[in-house]
Amino acid sequence: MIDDRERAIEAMLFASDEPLDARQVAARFAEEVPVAEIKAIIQAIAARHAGSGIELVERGGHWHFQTPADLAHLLRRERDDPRKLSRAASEVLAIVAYHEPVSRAEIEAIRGVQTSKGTLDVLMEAEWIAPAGRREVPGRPLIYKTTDAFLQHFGLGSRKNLPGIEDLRAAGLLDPVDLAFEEAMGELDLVKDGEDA
Amino acid sequence: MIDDRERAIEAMLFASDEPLDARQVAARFAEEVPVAEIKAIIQAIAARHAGSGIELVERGGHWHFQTPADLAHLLRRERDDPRKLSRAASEVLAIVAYHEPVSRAEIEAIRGVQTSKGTLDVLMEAEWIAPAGRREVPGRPLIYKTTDAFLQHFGLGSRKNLPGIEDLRAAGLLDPVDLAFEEAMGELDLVKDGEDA
Amino acid sequence: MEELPLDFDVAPAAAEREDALQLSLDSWEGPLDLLLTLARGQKVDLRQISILQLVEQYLTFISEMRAKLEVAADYLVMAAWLAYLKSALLLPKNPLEDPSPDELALRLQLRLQRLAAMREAAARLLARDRVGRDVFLRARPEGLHDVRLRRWDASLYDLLAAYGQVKLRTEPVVHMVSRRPVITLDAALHHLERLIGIRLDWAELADFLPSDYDGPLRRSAIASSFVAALELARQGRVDLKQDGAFEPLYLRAAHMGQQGA
Repeated sequence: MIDDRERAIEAMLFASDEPLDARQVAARFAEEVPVAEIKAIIQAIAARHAGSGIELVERGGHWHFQTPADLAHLLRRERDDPRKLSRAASEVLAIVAYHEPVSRAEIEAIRGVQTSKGTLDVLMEAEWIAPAGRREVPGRPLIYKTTDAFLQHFGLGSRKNLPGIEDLRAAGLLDPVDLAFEEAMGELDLVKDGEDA
Repeated sequence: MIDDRERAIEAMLFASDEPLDARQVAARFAEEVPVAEIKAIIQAIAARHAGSGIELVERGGHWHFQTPADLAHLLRRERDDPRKLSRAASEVLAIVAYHEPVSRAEIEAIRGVQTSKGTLDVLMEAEWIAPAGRREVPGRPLIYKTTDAFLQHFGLGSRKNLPGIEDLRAAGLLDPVDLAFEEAMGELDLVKDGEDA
Repeated sequence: MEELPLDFDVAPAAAEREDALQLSLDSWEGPLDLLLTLARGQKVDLRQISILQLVEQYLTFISEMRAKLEVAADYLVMAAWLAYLKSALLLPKNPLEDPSPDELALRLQLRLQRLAAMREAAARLLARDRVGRDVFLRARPEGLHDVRLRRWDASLYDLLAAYGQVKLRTEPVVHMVSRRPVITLDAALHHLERLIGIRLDWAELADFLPSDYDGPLRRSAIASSFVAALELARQGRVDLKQDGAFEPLYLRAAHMGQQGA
């Protein structure tokens, strides 16, 4: 059987919107209660809850209830939310990978278009790129490099395994879209000739 | 020694900012836990806290921790009660609770007075009543019922715990006047017959 | 059912306050509420209430109020109805009257009972241990959180294709125009001049072209030869003739006499 004073103190600590010290608890009682007694009761309450899903903890002489840190994962449910990397982000990532370490201005020079800060943020959030110090030029811009997580995700043992430019050309990845367009138009001309004949 | 699952459930109920039912608790576990097992554990936690300064209570199938009512005098602070209800609002709330689901016209029939729009609004804003579809009669009036938040606020385990609801039902005082009238006339006839005999 | 105490934590019920009756109608939630308050004044169970006495009380009260202030229409409607009920209750019973005054009185009584029941229920409800007044929750719970973890997805192919596009977009552009089989204007001029000397009569332009030209080469040859023919005509070295638009174009060597002009 828990005595009334202990129940009362437990309820006070539970309902309070901020941690309470023994003096504050004592002040809530109509009758005079020695602070030492309050402290002893608080200790008893803490001991009673030890090992349960509720903890009474002291922070600088103030006490409050909380849930144990080891159960935090149950209170914070994480859900995967997979998203396709945007075209712009893919380009920036590729540039960092091929040219690292590289500053944002250099990335923009290579891409030929402005690169929003958000794009770099996304890649850093994905932990595929990371800042790698500053370039010792005027303005000391931040430079970026790829991470081990990047190599892991893309199944690359090391950056050396990135295909070279000639490999990309051979794979058709350097075929300009324009050329393909002209070829298609050429075929169209032949068809017209056939019709004329 | 409290087992891990019990600790986890206790922490969830303690940390949650709204009452949880067994299904919600089960959903937070990575592994499959039968709802029946969760319920049994919750009961065990509630029993463990019984008589302390913190109580685990059930309200409409949802559980939450709160302080015992007998300690109110120690916890109540000089705050104005924001939930002060007008007489009209408290009557409408009682009518919805004891007669639910009930339309506005039915509420007005009992009170003998029009219900101002604001009265229902106040109760809906407090989240104590909510629309519960439409009555399938001409005009298809909206009908209202009470919510879990209502049960929680008024400390009711379920609608069955509404004070005096069984007595009122037994006395026919929750029946519409027309029905009660038919019955009363029937009884009156019997009495008359008896007198005649 | 036992009578429950009126115990509102809301606007005080007018029931116990006889002086309130002298003040205003604002104290009541409509005529039925006023009737119920008056009925409580009889201090008996609503089931034993004297409807006739209640009617008298209501009519007296309303007439007193009317002397002082305007009384809302619904109170007057109730007063009129109760006046009718009163006279019906006092007159000798007419068995053919339907509904009978007793039935009307019973209905009124039933309505009052129901309203009283709800009023008492409201009072008991509000007197319960209420959250924030009698029982308290944790002021600052940690809360349960659902965190959406954004996981970015891209394949190596996406990466390499993106790099390929960057390289292409920014490489110095070198246009490699593929060579097409064409007959240049010079070639066509030379060819026509040569043939004009041989052919004396009108001949179709197409006949001047080598028969083995076909496809794009033939189209090119026609175009060049046409321009060449116009050039020779300008120089006065050939005559051109066409029977109509889109008809074959004929040409022949101009008269030698004009050549020197």
